[in-house]
Amino acid sequence: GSSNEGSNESGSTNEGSGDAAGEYKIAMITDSGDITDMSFNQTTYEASKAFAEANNVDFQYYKPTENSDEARTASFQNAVADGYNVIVVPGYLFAGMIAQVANANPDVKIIALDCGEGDFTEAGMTELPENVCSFTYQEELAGYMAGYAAVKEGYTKLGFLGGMAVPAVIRYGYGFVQGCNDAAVELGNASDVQVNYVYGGQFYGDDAITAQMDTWYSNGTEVVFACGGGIYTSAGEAAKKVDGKVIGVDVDQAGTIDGLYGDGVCVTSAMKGLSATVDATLTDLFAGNWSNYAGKIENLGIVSGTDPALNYVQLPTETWSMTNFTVDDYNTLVSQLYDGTITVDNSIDAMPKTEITVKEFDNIH
Amino acid sequence: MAGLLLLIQYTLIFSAVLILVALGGMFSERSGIINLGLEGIMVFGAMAGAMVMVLLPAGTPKITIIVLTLVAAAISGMISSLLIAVACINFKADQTLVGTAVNMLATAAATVIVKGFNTARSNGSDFSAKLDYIAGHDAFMFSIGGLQLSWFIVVAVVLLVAAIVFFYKTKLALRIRACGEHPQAADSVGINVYAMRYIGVLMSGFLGGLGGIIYIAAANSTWHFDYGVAGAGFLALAVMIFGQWKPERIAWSAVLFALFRSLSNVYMGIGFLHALPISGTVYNMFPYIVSLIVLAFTSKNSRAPKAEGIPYDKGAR
Amino acid sequence: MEDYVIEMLHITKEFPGIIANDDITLQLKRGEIHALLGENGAGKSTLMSVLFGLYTPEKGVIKKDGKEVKINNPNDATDLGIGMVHQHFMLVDIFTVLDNIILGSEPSKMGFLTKAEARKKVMDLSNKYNLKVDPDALIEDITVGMQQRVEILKMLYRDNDILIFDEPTAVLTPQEIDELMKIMKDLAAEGKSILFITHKLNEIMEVADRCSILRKGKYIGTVDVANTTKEELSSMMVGRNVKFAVDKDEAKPGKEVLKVENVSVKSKIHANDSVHNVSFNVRAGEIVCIAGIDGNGQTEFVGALTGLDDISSGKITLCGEDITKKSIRYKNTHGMSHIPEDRHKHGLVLDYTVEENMILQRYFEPAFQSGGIIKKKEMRKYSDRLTEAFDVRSGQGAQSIVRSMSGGNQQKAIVAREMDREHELLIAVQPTRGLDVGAIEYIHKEIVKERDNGKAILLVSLELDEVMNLSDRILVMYEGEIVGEVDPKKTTLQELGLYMSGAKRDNKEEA
Amino acid sequence: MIKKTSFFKRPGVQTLLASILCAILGIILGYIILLFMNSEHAAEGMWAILKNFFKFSNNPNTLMYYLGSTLVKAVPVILCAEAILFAYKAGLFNIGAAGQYTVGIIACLYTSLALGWNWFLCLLAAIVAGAVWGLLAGFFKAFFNVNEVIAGIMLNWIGLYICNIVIGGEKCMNQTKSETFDLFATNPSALLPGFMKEVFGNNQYTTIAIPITIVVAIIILVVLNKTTFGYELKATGHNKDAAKYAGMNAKRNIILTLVISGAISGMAAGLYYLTSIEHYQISSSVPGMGFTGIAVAFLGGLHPLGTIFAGLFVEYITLGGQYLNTNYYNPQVADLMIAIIIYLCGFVLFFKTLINRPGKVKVNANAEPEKTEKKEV
Ligand SMILES: Nc1ncnc2c1ncn2[C@@H]1O[C@H](COP(=O)(O)OP(=O)(O)OP(=O)(O)O)[C@@H](O)[C@H]1O
Ligand SMILES: Nc1ncnc2c1ncn2[C@@H]1O[C@H](COP(=O)(O)OP(=O)(O)OP(=O)(O)O)[C@@H](O)[C@H]1O
Ligand SMILES: [Mg+2]
Ligand SMILES: [Mg+2]
Repeated sequence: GSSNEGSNESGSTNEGSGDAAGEYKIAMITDSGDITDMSFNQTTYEASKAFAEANNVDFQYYKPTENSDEARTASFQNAVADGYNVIVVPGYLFAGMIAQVANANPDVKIIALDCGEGDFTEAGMTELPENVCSFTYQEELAGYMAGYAAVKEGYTKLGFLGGMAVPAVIRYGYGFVQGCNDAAVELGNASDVQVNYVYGGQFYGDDAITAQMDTWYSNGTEVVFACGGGIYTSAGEAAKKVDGKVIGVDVDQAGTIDGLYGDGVCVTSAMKGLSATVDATLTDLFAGNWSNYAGKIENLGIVSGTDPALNYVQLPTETWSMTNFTVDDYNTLVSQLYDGTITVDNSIDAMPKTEITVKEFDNIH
Repeated sequence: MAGLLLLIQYTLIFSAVLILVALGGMFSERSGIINLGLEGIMVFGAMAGAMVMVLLPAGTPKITIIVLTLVAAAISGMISSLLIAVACINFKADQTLVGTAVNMLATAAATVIVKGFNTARSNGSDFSAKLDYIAGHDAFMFSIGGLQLSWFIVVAVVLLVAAIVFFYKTKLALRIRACGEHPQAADSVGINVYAMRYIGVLMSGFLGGLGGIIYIAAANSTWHFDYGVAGAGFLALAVMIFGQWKPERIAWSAVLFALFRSLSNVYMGIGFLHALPISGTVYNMFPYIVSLIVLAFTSKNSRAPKAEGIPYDKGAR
Repeated sequence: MEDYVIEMLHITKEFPGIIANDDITLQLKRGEIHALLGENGAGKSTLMSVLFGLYTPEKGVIKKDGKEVKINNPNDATDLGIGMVHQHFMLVDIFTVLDNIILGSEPSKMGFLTKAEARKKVMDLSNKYNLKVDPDALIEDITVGMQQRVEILKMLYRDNDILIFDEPTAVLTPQEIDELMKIMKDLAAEGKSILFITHKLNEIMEVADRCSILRKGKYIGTVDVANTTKEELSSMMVGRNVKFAVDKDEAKPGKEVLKVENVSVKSKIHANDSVHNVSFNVRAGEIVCIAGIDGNGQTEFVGALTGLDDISSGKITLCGEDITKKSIRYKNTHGMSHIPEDRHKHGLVLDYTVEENMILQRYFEPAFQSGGIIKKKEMRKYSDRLTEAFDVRSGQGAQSIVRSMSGGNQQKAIVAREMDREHELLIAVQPTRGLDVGAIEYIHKEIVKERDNGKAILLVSLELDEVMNLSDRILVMYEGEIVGEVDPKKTTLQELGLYMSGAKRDNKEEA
Repeated sequence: MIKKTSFFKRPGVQTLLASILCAILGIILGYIILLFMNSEHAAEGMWAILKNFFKFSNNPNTLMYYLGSTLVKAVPVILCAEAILFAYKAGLFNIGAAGQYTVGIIACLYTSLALGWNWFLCLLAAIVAGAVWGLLAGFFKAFFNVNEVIAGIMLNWIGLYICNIVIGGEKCMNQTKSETFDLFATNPSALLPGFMKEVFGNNQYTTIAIPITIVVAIIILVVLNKTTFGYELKATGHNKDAAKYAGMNAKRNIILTLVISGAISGMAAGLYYLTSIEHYQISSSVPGMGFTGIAVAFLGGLHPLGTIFAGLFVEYITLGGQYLNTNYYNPQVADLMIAIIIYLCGFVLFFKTLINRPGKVKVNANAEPEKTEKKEV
């Protein structure tokens, strides 16, 4: 397919022109999930929508009929036919779609989140065209910080409950394991620390996952890193019955989780700055600075060793609840990660080697 | 030990669900209507029950929450079962088709309705197909020793006893059963076959709706309605056949099935089971394999209600 | 003015495309047994269904005790004291006798059944009218005769005094028929009024006071049975004279066609054999009949013979060839034709057309297919030829769906098919069950013609008239064994009855 | 044959009219739902769904591309419906089509991804797998008298769990993406040969699956109506005992019917997944294809060719949902509409009698109740 409907409207626009807001229309396409997945679809949706409203431009999201490149491409064509010329797409799944449509629609800007170089290469694209940019995150760092903090706080029986085993989730998970390990080694209690590790196979909780969490908590697990969309509900429910703890993901989930399962259930959250990225990129685009991004893949992680709030991966300091591991300790950790004193492996092929015990379970679904 | 307690706890919960839904299926089939739409009825019941729990203001007394939730689920189940009753009884539609259609309809409708419900409630900020009802969920919980129980289980037991008494001792049940076996005979002694079949289907709606709310609320405090009830209705159907369309046997079969189902979820917490090289998926498969094999040995003399599946036509002989 | 309990005046009931009852008037006197006679499809059942509230007539009125009444459903009928024993029993198989009797009028307190009082009432009735039943037996476990007693008790339990019997004797054994006749007389003597549908003129002659005749939906007339003859009744019914005795010459038996040696069949219900050690033969050009009371192993024996059921031991030889272990298909194509006992269950695919049913065992023959494709033209031609030859009547000829045909015509279609097929042996089981005299006469004639053409015929029948009239040799089956062989010309009904009831048996083997 | 009956009295025409009526009613109900949700934009929304890919009408290439995609996606639904229809004609309700479809997925994906076979063998594997699953149901039915609906439901779930285990393994599934590998990258030889790609705007997914589906439908039509085999199957379907009496091998026919039905369902999976248009993901519910197939078969008037159109229609509406403006409606409304249409399929028979008014249908004229064919669950 080589349709290019939107070009009629955006054809005359070039990036430098001043008042761009009137000529851009923003659309977002969801990946396999819905815009209510409490994960990257939802964050992307909310960020894009907020930006569009603030700038008074048209916005709409598109939901592909299936989880396939073909359907995502169809949604793209559909959006373009509706006149949208800025398309925000969250998730590595979109690499295939971008490979199919980017070159044929040079006037449509595509902002991809979570699509890494590997994803593009796999989709047969060695170089990104000018109208595409992509951002990936060093989730492993966020996971690392959470794991490190939890073990330093004094937890020895931990758990990781991933959603589906997709790259971002795996990075969080392996980072978490590495963080736990490093902290335990530092504390000298590596032989006591144990991490249960499982993927739920879906991005929402249900009774089977809750049951699994029940067995964990009842067998001594103290805190579970619930990493994937709405899957925290299963961890939260099980935690609540035995006064267990939960670690949130992506955004500061303290409010949500504590609100549902009781104060203090949420220990911390491994955050990544998805919505900041969307907002910043769109702002730059509207300001005529697309060239900063054109054709680039940015791997976002720690950009400041001194002010953690500027980083794209972080723990929330505003709702800090840990006592043994303080905000100061956190700041130190960040600076060590920044300056390279601590390195975190970002590969997702195999479980990192550790001194602590990592017990892997079969996927629940 | 903890694992064993969990096993008991989950077995009880699933048994409660399966008993109620399978009993529902039983009454419907005993009246002559095959009800493959149990899955859909469960979704509708669950949706209404969950909505009530969401809507009740904080501080509502537990007993009020419990009663209203159950009533809503039961009524919603009954209303949705009318979809089956009208099509199959009045319009003589193919019962297998209608049941399947109701299942599809339920998930699609629940998604759209819950989305609408959330959107309206949140003034457009939340349009998910998910409901959180943790306060409601808590209202049902109580524990004895280390065992967490819920009023749902009590309700299921009470209804089971009631169903057994009803089934064997009442005039109405005798009439319903006659309609599932030989509607012409029932008609010839002045029994209104349509009415009996309506009652049978409505009872399946009542019990299926309750089963639905128990399914989602006994072990969860959040539910995503776009995912339906993941085959629980079909499992109940298997339980019903396994139980030979008799309430007391259905109860035993339900416990058996629930045990396997729970094993698939908590076997990792039970040392020796976890040591076995069997994955959760295999435990999931177990009830289906077992029932297939048991059916193979029992079906030769299995007695499904004779007239089930056949629309009743007064004129025909 | 006569004392009529029920008057059906100028009743007209239409079904799409047919007037089943056309201006029919029927008056029932108090305490009489009133027979209703007519060919298949004459409208008898319809008329009774109108009286019982199952159908609403387009025209006409019904009066009870001289007062006009509206009967819209069986409840109304019950309230008026009208009860009906249906042609096909209306009993729930898996219920007990007691549950069946009380169904619809259950005694109860607050919805809960109170069976004790019901049981007492039923047992009282059972004793009073000598209707022996076991109240706790399941319907599926009891004999047809007892089921009928249950049906009668159902009416009595509801205090009905107008009783309708729709073909009650079609499924009964001679002894049971006698018993029923006696019960009906007793009931009439009690003051109850009875409407009695039957195709058997003997029965009318025996019990009925008056008889109304219908033909093709129209009322022909009512006669006092005392002043009439079977011949008169039958000519009123079909519009011509009917012969009751079958015209046939002496049999000229030829070579042995069927030989059965020591055949036994295991019972599906109990431990004993349902057929035990049966041996006999049938030769070309003779009609051998297996007589006996229903349930003595005839069905099982025929099942084993034709291959529908398993045989446990013994040997069956057809035209010199051992066919014991052969498939049904093999038997079908090697000289065996079979008019089955149950035409709906085995004989026909009711949703197929006439032509499709005509080739049921032959569709694979080169005459009807080539390369797996059915030759529709050949099929049509063949069907047209058979329906013409055997006078099978149906709405749309070869293309009529068999389900829509009358029982008689369905049976004729089967007879046509089985007789036309290449065969040496014809097994005819209850070939005239439920048919009117015209149809019976016709089928009997065809069977005799078969014999005269040198075919071997094995007839299995419960009707003693048929047995005596048609067969050249009679074998009596009792509890799965052949207990005697008699010559119909030298025996009496009484002797046959003794054999059938097990009171008498030949000791061939021992001798 | 001389035409005896008027055009509107012919059963085929009546079935067609009934199906169309059912579809139209579904669309009207869908419209009412849209009105409920957002009355202002309802007409626009309905129009978007109906207009569908004709939205691209000023770009014929794209238009044809999405026509092609719709055809590709309709293939499995149509074939599942054909499978169900075939069994239905033989008196068997193959609700197990969903499971047969699932094992078809296992076979074609395992052979293509793990074993690297070519498309023909992979397709064959899918067909065989579906057939085996059908055989199991048939076996239980024929030898143990287990109702095929129940056996089917059990086998559906067993198939699903096996699929999750086998296809979820490392050989087929990209463990870091939780979906199966792409055939274009891993094993292009397993991709079905293309079919008129140029006509369909260079749609890389339009393959011989499309013509094969039509051929299968025609074969089913011929087999059922013209052959001795079809005659036998239908006879067995209508009356098992009469078929036995006639010397037909009832057990063999039951098994054969379900084997063929299963093979078609398995083929449906093969013809879909071997285009690589979609990748398999672990699922906790049985694929809906087999269930939609039931409805499509009924909507198609239980006619092999009618089923093709019904399948296209259902797929058309399903895909139409994505054209709704999400600012006013959520796209799931289309699913709801489809579900309603499917539900209405139950009324097709009634609509047919409605159209047929004066000449009432003859039901069970001579049959005693216990002799009527029936399905028990
Ligand atoms: N439910 C019905 N719908 C349509 N036509 C019917 C129906 N019942 C009966 N008929 C028609 O009415 C006519 C009379 O049928 P009815 O059953 O009263 O005959 P009958 O005298 O009882 O015959 P038989 O001796 O065979 O029992 C039949 O020819 C038939 O065509
Ligand atoms: N629903 C119906 N629609 C049309 N015709 C019917 C219907 N029910 C019965 N009939 C017709 O009524 C007539 C008599 O029916 P009935 O069942 O009494 O047949 P029968 O000859 O007595 O057969 P059997 O001896 O097997 O009972 C037949 O012609 C039959 O076709
Ligand atoms: Mg009659
Ligand atoms: Mg009759």
